[in-house]
Amino acid sequence: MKANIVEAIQDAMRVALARDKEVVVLGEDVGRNGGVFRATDGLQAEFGEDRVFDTPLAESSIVGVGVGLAAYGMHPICEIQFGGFLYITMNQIASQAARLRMRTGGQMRAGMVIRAPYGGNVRTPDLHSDSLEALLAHTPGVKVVMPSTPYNAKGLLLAAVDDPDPVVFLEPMRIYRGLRAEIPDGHYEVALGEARIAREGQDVTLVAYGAEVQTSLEAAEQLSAEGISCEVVDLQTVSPYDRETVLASVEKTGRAVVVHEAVRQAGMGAEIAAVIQEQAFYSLAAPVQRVTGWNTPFPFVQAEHLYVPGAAHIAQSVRRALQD
Amino acid sequence: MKANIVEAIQDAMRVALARDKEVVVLGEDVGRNGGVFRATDGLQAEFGEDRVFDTPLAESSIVGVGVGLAAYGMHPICEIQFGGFLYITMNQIASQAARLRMRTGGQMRAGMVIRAPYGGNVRTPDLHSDSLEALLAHTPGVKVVMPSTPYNAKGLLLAAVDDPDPVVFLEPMRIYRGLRAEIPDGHYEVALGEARIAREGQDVTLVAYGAEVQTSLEAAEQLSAEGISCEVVDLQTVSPYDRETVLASVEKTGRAVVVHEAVRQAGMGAEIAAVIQEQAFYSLAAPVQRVTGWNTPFPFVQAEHLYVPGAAHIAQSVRRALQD
Amino acid sequence: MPESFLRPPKAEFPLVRLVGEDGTRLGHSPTEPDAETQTQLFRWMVFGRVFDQRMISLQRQGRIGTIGTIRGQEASAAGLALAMRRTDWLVGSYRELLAYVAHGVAIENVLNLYRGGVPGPFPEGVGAMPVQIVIGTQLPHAAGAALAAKLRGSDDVVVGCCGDGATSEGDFHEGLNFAGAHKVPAVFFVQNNGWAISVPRGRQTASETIAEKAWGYGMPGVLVDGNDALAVYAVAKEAIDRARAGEGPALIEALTYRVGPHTTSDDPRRYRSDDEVAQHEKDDPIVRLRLLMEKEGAYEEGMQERFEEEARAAMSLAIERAEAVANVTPETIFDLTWAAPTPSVLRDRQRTLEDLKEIGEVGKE
Amino acid sequence: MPESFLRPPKAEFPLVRLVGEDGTRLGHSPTEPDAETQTQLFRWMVFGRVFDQRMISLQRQGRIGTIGTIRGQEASAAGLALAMRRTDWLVGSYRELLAYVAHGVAIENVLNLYRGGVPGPFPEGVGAMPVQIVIGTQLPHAAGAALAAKLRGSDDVVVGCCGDGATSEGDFHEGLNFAGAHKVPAVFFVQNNGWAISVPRGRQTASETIAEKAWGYGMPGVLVDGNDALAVYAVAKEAIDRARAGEGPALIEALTYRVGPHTTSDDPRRYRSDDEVAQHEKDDPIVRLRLLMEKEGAYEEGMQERFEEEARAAMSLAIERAEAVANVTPETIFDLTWAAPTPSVLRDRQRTLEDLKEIGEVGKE
Ligand SMILES: Cc1ncc(C[n+]2csc(CCOP(=O)(O)OP(=O)(O)O)c2C)c(N)n1
Ligand SMILES: Cc1ncc(C[n+]2csc(CCOP(=O)(O)OP(=O)(O)O)c2C)c(N)n1
Ligand SMILES: [Mg+2]
Ligand SMILES: [Mg+2]
Repeated sequence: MKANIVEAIQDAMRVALARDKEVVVLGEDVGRNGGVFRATDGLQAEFGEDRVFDTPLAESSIVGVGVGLAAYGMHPICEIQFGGFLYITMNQIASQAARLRMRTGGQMRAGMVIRAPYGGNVRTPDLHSDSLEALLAHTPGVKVVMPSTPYNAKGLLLAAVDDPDPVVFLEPMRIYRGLRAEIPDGHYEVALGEARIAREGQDVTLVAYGAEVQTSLEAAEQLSAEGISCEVVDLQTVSPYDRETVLASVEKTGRAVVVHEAVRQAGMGAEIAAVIQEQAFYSLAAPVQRVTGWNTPFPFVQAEHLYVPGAAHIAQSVRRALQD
Repeated sequence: MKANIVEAIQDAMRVALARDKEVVVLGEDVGRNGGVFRATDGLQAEFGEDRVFDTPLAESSIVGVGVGLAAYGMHPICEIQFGGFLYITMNQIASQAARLRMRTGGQMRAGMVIRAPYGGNVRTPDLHSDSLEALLAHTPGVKVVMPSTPYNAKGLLLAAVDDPDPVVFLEPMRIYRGLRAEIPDGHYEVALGEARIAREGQDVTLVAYGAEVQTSLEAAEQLSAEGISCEVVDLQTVSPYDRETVLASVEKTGRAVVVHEAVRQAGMGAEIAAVIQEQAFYSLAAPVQRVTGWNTPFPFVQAEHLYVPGAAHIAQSVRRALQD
Repeated sequence: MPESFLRPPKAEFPLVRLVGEDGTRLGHSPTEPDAETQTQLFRWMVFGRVFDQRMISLQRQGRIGTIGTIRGQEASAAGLALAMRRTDWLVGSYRELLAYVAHGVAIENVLNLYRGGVPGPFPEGVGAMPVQIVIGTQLPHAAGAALAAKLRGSDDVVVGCCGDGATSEGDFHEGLNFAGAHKVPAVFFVQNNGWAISVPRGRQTASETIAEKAWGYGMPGVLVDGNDALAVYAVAKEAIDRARAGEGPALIEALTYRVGPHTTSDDPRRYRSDDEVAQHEKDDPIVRLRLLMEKEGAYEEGMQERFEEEARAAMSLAIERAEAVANVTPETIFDLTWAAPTPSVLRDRQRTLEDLKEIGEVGKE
Repeated sequence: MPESFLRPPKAEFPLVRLVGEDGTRLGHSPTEPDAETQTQLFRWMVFGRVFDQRMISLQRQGRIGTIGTIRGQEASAAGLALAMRRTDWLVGSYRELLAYVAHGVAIENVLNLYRGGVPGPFPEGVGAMPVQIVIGTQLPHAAGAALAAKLRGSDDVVVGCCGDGATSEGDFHEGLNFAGAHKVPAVFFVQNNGWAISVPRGRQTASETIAEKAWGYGMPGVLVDGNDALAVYAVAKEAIDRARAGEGPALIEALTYRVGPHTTSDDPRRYRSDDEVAQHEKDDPIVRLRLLMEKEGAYEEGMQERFEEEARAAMSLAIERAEAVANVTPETIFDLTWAAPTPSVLRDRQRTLEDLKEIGEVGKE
């Protein structure tokens, strides 16, 4: 079937609900309304109110109830309406979901998926555009997955639902509908923890995830006209991420640029740069560059196009990496 | 006067309460009980229940009420009983305190201090030992200060109270009482945003903050017996931190080891390593090493002494940095 | 021993009304608006209707972002705002835009916000916190600001507003519980408009009314007809006066209905019937007040048209002014992040701006 | 019109009691414990007293970490636990250790936890979630587990426990509100022991009782004498049976008193008078039940001593077993972090372990 990312996600949930009766979908407006982005459209009608249901407007309990459901053996898919509201759920995610297994000596697990759209350049109100993956990447015990295409969106979500660990699944709002591609019908999985090479290249490695993979590919295309060959690594799983694929690429190219739209300081770009210089120091011909949001909160809409890395921002850093 | 860290903090609050009537102290058990670590001991008796008061057991509102107090022009010092509970307050800190100024175009500010003890090796229960500074360092708009001695504890806290921005002040529980030193009476400030050289050295730069500054000094002392000369940089303010002092030291020594007890992935060590390799790449003789907690949640007490970096962990990485 | 130990809920909250749906006077109250205030109530409600239409059409034209609609809720907003003193603090959300403007916040301020820019400053002397987008989060702020007023010996009252859905959030609980425990001069005002986007009030909480949640915080509650501007004003006035007198907080549930979509991005037909909406549309709070005023001889010929005209003019002027400036640059964002930037911050700012300049994106919009 | 629109709180919750402080029978109930259960209640309460003393002395000897005390609260814990079925889920905190053990969790499990190690697994068939340390956080879990039981068609009931202080947390609100809105088979059991560390109940919330908070969630509430084991059992039984029958959740406030310090690190003299404590010490729930049993001929000579002996033996055995193993290694921590580690995780684990081995710290304690 042909699908955009949000349709691929919807299809993944449909498949998951159909193949495993322990899967339930819960969140604000996920029922009758089908989610504010229509990600759960039609699911309640198809699977009933016991499988797909609205919760009260209370994010901490959306995750907390999910932990209880999971502890009892079900596999909830919780929707948080916008990624910025994950702040409210940090305690339930970090102190509870991520540690239930530890706390019970392995007897229980909080196998659950927490879905949320994230990211800017969509002209949304306050706190609707934040990218909070680094907070979660600093929270071992919870996996963080960020798809970039319809194919991996569906396959990663199905893998997340099958995973016994809690997974935060951050969906690139900006390209929810932009990309349309052929995806397999029915069940398939894209393994968690594995990066993919989204484009092969020789001169520099671009490491990205989520919507910025597409932006990086754009930049790579532009740069190829200048004779610069970029390899684009799509992490897919942001935590725990596939260090080996990143390192192998950098060992080949000798240069790296990490791209994300989250705040720069203590973001994933820092982590990846730190690991590259630690483990591929002698392969590096130039310092690892970071192309990221600024060290400011996500800005007012009038400035967001400057904050969220575009192809021009990325190309600038690639050229810089090549100058050194 | 002679004081340990917790007494220095108490003295700072006493001075702050005395010199500015807009300062109030609030939190769980801060009144009659004087705080579970006695940090507020005697303050309610001295300044009255209007200035120093207990709140209901509800951390989100401790910060949220603080935001309201600050918006109205007061300067609250909020206590969160243990650093791990900052998870509960992430939304009020990150989406509210850190952005009040932005959201009002500069008309209002959330000038407030949020104090919390942090850190391990104190045999505390679940979630009492976590170091969450990286989450806050990824949250521009809020400053993060972590003292390491009685002198800077008092001076930094007084500077934090005078600062118009919200400041999270994380206190090193492990050395609350261990270190005793002479501190000035009355009011003085240690400027926010400035690192200090805790020990001068030539061969390698150790970057640390909070309790790990003391551990780093211990390691430096041990290593000096082996003829290795370590410079120890104490960040004091973890966000926004003093990059210039860190870079100047690394440019001198050519090698760096960053130390913290928080989780490694996407921690401050990553940020500092990323900046060093970005901005001092050609001065670096070896990759920047990180000595940190593991990529696991803070462990059960039986393993915490292995998780929290000790002098031996640090010395190991220093030797490694020198081998390269 | 009783047959059962468990005491089922039985708090009864009658609906307070002063005016019936057909404009009939049902009662009087010492706190009801005087004649001049009644006219102002009508005027602001009319303004609200015009404001709503205008904002929706600005959104359709792409001149502002997604906007919540307020049609049907004008009496709640105006009744509340006019019961407040200018220095009292309004701490509300996107659904209280009419209350913000009626309380004294400039229309441009609101427009700037929805244009994705820096909201202008609140006029001198107008008590308010910024329009909150994160549901429920403002209620602890309201408790805190009220505590500050009390500690400073001011007699300002703080009004914390939210919707029915917001009552489910932890911060609703923590804000009200703090306010009760510290007996602060706050009034909590819930516009129960029947829906939280697509979730009906009945599925949000099992309590029969929202008003009765007050008791769990040791404060009085009241359920008022939110389409009856006189009743909303009277009830809000009583609660505010009481808080001002140091008698502590109260919770008001204003029962109203959101006639329009949740926001301009919402399609309410997905979750509710046209019939339900039509039913509620009949009870237009503006019509209700006008009918009363007509019956009581307080309505002057052409009043509504005059107020509409005035509202349109005010909106046009504000739009013109707001659109004359795109007020955000990257510098703004850096400068609003920190009140006291450190040297590292300033270097970081400079580098980022230089990078932006290099790729020629500064100023481009 | 009434003189005031505001309706002040007036929910009245009589204190449910079956036995007076002097052991006098005050009433009967169809849900009260039968003779055998009454003996078991007494036995577990005696166990609780021994457990408490033993844990405190282990802590003093440095053999376990900081521990909360339960003296004075034995009737609440035992009454609740015995009213539950083994497969019902207990979702509680550090103050419910006696309830956990009485419900079927092994003493070693609890000891391991306080020894800073991995708690052992819950025995097969015992419904429970781990002892929660983060106040209030377990209540949404209780709502979720109860929803799972309902969705799966099991007739298990989930009991979510917390203290009076915990009722202020946002998660208390969200957990109970969810449970009410989704009518799940959950019972919420609040041990109101008068204090949240140093904060008295009266400063925690302005509501007169905690029981009445139930109404805000559309569920019944009940206030029971938490030192009356028979009453606690009877009330809990009714609420649990009702939830099991599909009639939805309820909230129980058990009014008791923490006679000892909050934990072994606490010095209660800083915040409350010896007089207050002495007053409450007089109402010993173990004595109360024993007096009743003596009056009603249910007490057998030497029973208490026998139960004490048995409790001491059980504690000694458990301590011996627990202390035979220091069950945490760094490997444990890595292996418990992820159920499905990725290759990067495994490499990371290996490197960290090698680093530790190099400095010779593995296994050293
Ligand atoms: C914390 C948070 N969660 C979710 C949202 C998305 N959201 C915006 S409005 C809304 C419904 C609010 O309902 P209600 O409180 O009844 O207010 P109303 O919009 O009806 O006035 C939701 C879920 C949000 N803005 N903040
Ligand atoms: C979220 C959180 N905040 C604070 C604490 C520290 N703390 C532990 S027990 C306690 C008081 C709890 O009081 P209450 O709920 O009445 O239970 P009790 O201890 O009296 O049984 C506090 C503040 C904690 N463990 N978790
Ligand atoms: Mg609503
Ligand atoms: Mg208590």
